[in-house]
Amino acid sequence: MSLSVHAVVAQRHFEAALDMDEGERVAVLGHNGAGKSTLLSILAGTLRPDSGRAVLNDELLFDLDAGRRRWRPPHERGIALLAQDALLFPHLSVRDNVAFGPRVGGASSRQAAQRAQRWLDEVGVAEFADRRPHELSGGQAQRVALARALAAEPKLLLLDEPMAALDVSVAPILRRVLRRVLENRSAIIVTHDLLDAVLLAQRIIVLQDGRVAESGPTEQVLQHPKTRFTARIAGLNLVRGSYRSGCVVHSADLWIEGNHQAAAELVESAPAAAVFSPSAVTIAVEDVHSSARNRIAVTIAELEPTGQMVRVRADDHHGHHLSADVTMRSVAELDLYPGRTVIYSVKAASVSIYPV
Amino acid sequence: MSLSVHAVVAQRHFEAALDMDEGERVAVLGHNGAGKSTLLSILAGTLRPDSGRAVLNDELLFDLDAGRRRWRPPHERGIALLAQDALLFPHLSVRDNVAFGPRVGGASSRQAAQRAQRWLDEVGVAEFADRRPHELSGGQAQRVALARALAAEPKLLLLDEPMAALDVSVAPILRRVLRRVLENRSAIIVTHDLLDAVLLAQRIIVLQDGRVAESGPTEQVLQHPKTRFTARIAGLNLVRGSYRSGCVVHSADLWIEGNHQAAAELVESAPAAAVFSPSAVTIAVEDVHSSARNRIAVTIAELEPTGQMVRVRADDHHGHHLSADVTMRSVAELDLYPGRTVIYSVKAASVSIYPV
Amino acid sequence: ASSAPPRTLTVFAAASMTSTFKELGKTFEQQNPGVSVTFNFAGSQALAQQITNGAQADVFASANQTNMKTVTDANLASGPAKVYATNVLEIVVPKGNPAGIASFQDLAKPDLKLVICAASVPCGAATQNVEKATGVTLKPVSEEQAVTDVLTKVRSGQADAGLVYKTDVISAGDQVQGVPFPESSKAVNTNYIVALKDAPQGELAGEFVDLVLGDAGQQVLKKAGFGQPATASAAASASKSS
Amino acid sequence: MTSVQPRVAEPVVESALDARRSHSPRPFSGLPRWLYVPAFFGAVFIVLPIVAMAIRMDWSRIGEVITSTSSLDALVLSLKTSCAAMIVCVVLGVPMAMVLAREHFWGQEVIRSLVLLPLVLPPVVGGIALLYTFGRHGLLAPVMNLFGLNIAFSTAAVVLSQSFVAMPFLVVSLEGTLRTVGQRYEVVAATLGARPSTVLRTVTLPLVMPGLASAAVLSFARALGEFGATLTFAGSLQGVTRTMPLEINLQNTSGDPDAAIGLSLVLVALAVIVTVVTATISERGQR
Amino acid sequence: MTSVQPRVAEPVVESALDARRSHSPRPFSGLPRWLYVPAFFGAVFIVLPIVAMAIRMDWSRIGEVITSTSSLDALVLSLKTSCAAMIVCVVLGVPMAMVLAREHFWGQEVIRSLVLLPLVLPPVVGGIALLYTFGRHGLLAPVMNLFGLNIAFSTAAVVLSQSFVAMPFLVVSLEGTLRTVGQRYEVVAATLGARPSTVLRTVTLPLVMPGLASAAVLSFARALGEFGATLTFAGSLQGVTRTMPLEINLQNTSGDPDAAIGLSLVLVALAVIVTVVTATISERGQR
Ligand SMILES: Nc1ncnc2c1ncn2[C@@H]1O[C@H](COP(=O)(O)OP(=O)(O)OP(=O)(O)O)[C@@H](O)[C@H]1O
Ligand SMILES: Nc1ncnc2c1ncn2[C@@H]1O[C@H](COP(=O)(O)OP(=O)(O)OP(=O)(O)O)[C@@H](O)[C@H]1O
Ligand code: MOO
Ligand SMILES: [Mg+2]
Ligand SMILES: [Mg+2]
Repeated sequence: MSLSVHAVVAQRHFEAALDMDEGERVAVLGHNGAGKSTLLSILAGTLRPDSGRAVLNDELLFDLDAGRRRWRPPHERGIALLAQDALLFPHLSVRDNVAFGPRVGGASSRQAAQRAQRWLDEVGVAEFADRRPHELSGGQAQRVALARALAAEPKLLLLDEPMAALDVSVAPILRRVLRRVLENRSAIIVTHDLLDAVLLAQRIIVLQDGRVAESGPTEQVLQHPKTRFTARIAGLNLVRGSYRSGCVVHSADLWIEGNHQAAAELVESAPAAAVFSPSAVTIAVEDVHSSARNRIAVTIAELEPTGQMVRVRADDHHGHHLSADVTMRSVAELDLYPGRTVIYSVKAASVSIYPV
Repeated sequence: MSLSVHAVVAQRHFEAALDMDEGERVAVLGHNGAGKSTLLSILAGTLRPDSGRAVLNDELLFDLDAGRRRWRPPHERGIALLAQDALLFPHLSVRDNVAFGPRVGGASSRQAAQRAQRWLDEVGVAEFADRRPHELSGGQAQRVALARALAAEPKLLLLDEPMAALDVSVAPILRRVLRRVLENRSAIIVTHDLLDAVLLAQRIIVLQDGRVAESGPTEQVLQHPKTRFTARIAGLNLVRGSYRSGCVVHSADLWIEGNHQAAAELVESAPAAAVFSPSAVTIAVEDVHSSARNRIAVTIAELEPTGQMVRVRADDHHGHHLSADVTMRSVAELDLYPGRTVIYSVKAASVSIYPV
Repeated sequence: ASSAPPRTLTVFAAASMTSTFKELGKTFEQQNPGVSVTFNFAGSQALAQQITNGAQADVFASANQTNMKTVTDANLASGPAKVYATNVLEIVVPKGNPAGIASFQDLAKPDLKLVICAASVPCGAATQNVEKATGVTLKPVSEEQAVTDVLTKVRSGQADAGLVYKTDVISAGDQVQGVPFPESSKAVNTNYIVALKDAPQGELAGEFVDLVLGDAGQQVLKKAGFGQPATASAAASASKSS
Repeated sequence: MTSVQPRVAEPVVESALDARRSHSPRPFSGLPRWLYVPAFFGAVFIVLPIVAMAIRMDWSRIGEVITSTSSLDALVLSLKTSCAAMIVCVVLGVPMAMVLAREHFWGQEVIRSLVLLPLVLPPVVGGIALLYTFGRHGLLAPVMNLFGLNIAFSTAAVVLSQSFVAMPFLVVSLEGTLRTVGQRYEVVAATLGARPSTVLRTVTLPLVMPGLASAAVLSFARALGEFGATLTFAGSLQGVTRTMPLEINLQNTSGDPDAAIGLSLVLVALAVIVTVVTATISERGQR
Repeated sequence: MTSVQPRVAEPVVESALDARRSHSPRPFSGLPRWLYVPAFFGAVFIVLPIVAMAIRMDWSRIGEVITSTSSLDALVLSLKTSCAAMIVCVVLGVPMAMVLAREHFWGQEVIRSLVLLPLVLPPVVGGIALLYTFGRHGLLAPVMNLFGLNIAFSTAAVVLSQSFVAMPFLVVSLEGTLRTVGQRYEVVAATLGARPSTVLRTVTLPLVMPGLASAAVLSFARALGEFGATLTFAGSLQGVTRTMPLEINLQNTSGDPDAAIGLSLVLVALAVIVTVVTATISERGQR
């Protein structure tokens, strides 16, 4: 186990624990005020909890349990924090911002500049190296901030809603960069966006009123949400497999065609996952030819009314629980009942494919 | 014509004009920094443009053209502004906040309290009347701010991303309240969310670099976007008709079943509209029975490749241009070409219905 | 005991008159029931400036002629000013005389922390006169703006010696010691008093001036170390250590 | 610091301030620890002289010193005039602070510097300047004579002197508060139909009240300590113009340093109490 | 205001400031117009005395007054000591401001009030207090004698006096800047691995530099104007301890008010220039 933390901040009604493996990425979801930023502050060392203990890679971060008062200050933790605002140092050039971590880590100014250059290349903003932060757009600034955090070579990277302040049109670029650079890196990502959680993290924890309401592998939490909050934001369908020319192939009789933003990232035969929303699933009782490229035979497990709609949970006989949202009328007209085998059809346009 | 404004703010590269009718609701879309808030500030009177002229209901707001310097201060304009932050006066109770407008408008304190009560009821936060603003959640505060703005009985209501700061789970409630209270009221709504534009406004203007890049009735702008920005955010399909038990009926052979949040708002036989995204449309060459409740026969007008996907634009013979996004492969396999007649099928779960 | 309305006599007097005039003020109040005397003690120059700028005062007692002239020249006096006392310089040293000062010449000792008045204020002018008369050049560490500042620095032990008026040494009591020197007679300072023209209490002002010039006043002044107006030089030579 | 039990490999750093545990979570301060050394010496440099004065005081005489007629007269006069000066500062200074904080006009920086001048001017010079303005032969003398006003060397002159030196304190401090609070609430109030005067009364003033209170107290405290300008412009007449600082100076130079120290300590105590109380109140108000 | 042509029904209000057109769009100020009346009188109250002094000046003598040996000595001494005092204030005051702005400790309000005391203490009292601390028989005399230090009547005493009264200006003003700038950049730097000293040097100080510069200038200006404490603690010897304010007071009390006014105006000009220049620079720096 690589990170283990529990902490109490009485004044903010915060009392949560988290364990996480080396190289693992955890998404933290929760309402406003649930304590997401508080958790990150505690880990970064910018907030000192009333009690608790945290260990990162066998190094004690703090131990405030039972009257002990051991405390490692933020700069000795190797934990970098990227927040909603890029917070680039306004008095330094973009390059010097990124070189900051290496410099204070003891690198020579040449080494630091080289490392800065590498990370600027990595996140795709090398051309702005000589600019001042105020000359960057929000998305560019956020990518520079990411390069700066990575250049410090943190053992753990904390991301606090890194895309919340960005334009709808800019967020996807950063998401793609994040996907690439977070690979095999320990990171905690606070987000309001379930897609980020699915795309960027292997595990999800849901905070509610300062407590961990739910925690587990992304798929499990999304498919078996225990709390109402998770249930409302969750409900995405997820199929893992290997990538083959535009499809995620799980087995000979389960392959899902989809749609991916940057084809370059997907490598033939490499592991990949397909995600789609229950409302994108059309249920048919017989297999027909249509532009809906994915047709999956499933057995209905459960019908759950959700307001106007009914959520149909079904088993695809390959270990997936796939949901579909349909109207009451459809349930009646198609005569859907648990145990019946039907065809889920999903348009490729509604499926996101990404490497895992 | 009820509002007519043109204004230039050289320093911000802003130069835009807008006309709007009494009781009309206009949505303003645009990138960060496009000048949306600048436009609202000019109308509210909190920013004085370098030149320009504005008239609201035959009353001159300002006339700074050709050396004239006529200027009506904010408090004499009857234009209220609701921003992203609720900005409730922290030293006043919720009730006194809402009573503020009536009070300064000359109402007695009893009258003002009554009007405050009415609007608090209207937006559904009457139970918090005696609280202090800091005791409210974001969504509650925003509703109180709305009540406060409405209680001032403005001739024109300006909304600057009223839902941007809200939790995903709270925004729909406010959206519903807004839909109800904005009815027959002149309002300008700045938003990043196309759904808000469609649900709340009859007209859209798109600002780009301080200039009006596009303007017109919502449907027209969405279906024939002239700029790339509009094209990317637009592309929603829209069918108007009258409401009949869960469907929008356009004519005997075009009716669309959908899904609406608050059934109470929809009245049998009243005008309604159905909105759905092109990616929710499945194309079939023959009509089949499935849970996709809406099947519309259309004639393909145009095939436009958009990256990986192809946007199929088609004519439904009832005056609608309906789009569908499908993969290249589907186009090939189904043999789609302009002039061919196909079936668009859309799940009711993917269609939003709302009164117009 | 008097049925007359209470009256207030305002006296502007040089700072060096603080203790004597306070005593005379009490005497005056006893002699004139219903009258209270208030004082504005400050440097004569400041007082003269205040009077010419419109301060409401009945009596002005200046520590030198120059400042009295400022007031009389401005035509603010009710008549000619009169000399009511003279004053001579004396060396002042902290209690115990740690630097062992015995004569004016001792003030030129190296490393001695000596404070005197700046040449442009009256006591400084007097100091310069003595320097000229004795041929001793003083090397002060500070040239203060007022005689009281000199006294304060000596009393607090910051300075080893200072030059102040004899009366200041006496009024400072046992916190300091005086070292008289014969050359002080070379620089006698004359104090003038006058009732002011626009005095709100013109009648009382004259009576107060009379009190100061009269026997009772002169008695108090003499006790404080001032010289008598008529016999100024005699008073100077008669000064004794306190 | 004694019961540290190393349970994992690496050593951990212990903060210098660890001994104290507070209930609310301690936020990041991030100050290098050596910084406390000059900070400590700085505090000592300021506080020690006041302590030294207290030590030097002959405390057995404190009662007598404080209750003598001249001391009491001076104390009462000081309190009265400082209150009056505070009111003058509020009446004239609040509008100035608002204009400086909210308006943008050419030469604003120069005006602000001029308004700040009394802060850096030797008070004696301030007194001379006031004399040349409001004195018998001053610039405004013709106007003032018309109304039969003669304020030099009256209690009014004390109030003017104190207001002159204390004004910048109020303006600077309130301008800061106004800028911090910002205009957003004022904008909202205006768009709700409130006239500027109404906005001022119902929104701006209530919002800046804590800041205004502490700015007013600061100006009161500065007025309480005013010496040079008062001496020059108002003179030193017991009960009329001789405020505490003048009384202290008089006692000090006329041979009763103990009395001077005693009164100084009274002044120090007054200033500390007033500022601490206001700071506490305004801090609480901001929560 | 003359060419208003009513084109629509209702009358429109014309702002008092309309005559001036600036290039950048005018933001909302929302001040009631009557507010300009007290603000104007406030500004007049502060500025008029300085104007009066300038009017009263016999300008034909200005050259002679300024270039006399004693004036030049005083000017040079004032500039030297004020610079030194500014450095002392920066060295001790910056750490104090940081601790007050960034730390949260019990009794902080009291410490802050104490540090602010010289702001409100009559400078003469400050001088007395310094005397009792650093004087020949002061609290620290035993320590100082040990090192052979004797600062009474020396230029060092002037610097101490000036530092004492100027320190709070630096601390208060810099603390405000530090709070405004906030800790967010410092936190980021720390999480990137920067030690507190490094954060201070590479992040905090560069960020607050404009504020620090103007705080330093403020303390310089206050030191320049220091009178009472210097007089009491350091004495008054031409070229050694007689700074400009002492020279001005001496000229004034020894019958050459013209010279006093001339020198006062030099001081005023110095203070205005220095503060305006710094304000302009720091404003530009913030853009
Ligand atoms: N500086 C602070 N002082 C006191 N309480 C705070 C502070 N910051 C946050 N809180 C409180 O702590 C709780 C958790 O806040 P936190 O910022 O961790 O929430 P969050 O989950 O990050 O919310 P968001 O989605 O709005 O960022 C909230 O109740 C909040 O009001
Ligand atoms: N106070 C200001 N001073 C100078 N320029 C400003 C100011 N506020 C905004 N601008 C500039 O004016 C332009 C328009 O800004 P505006 O705030 O109107 O954009 P917006 O469309 O509301 O953006 P957003 O979606 O981020 O709210 C931008 O280039 C912005 O940088
Ligand atoms: O500097 Mo002053 O003249 O003692 O108030
Ligand atoms: Mg947060
Ligand atoms: Mg905006």
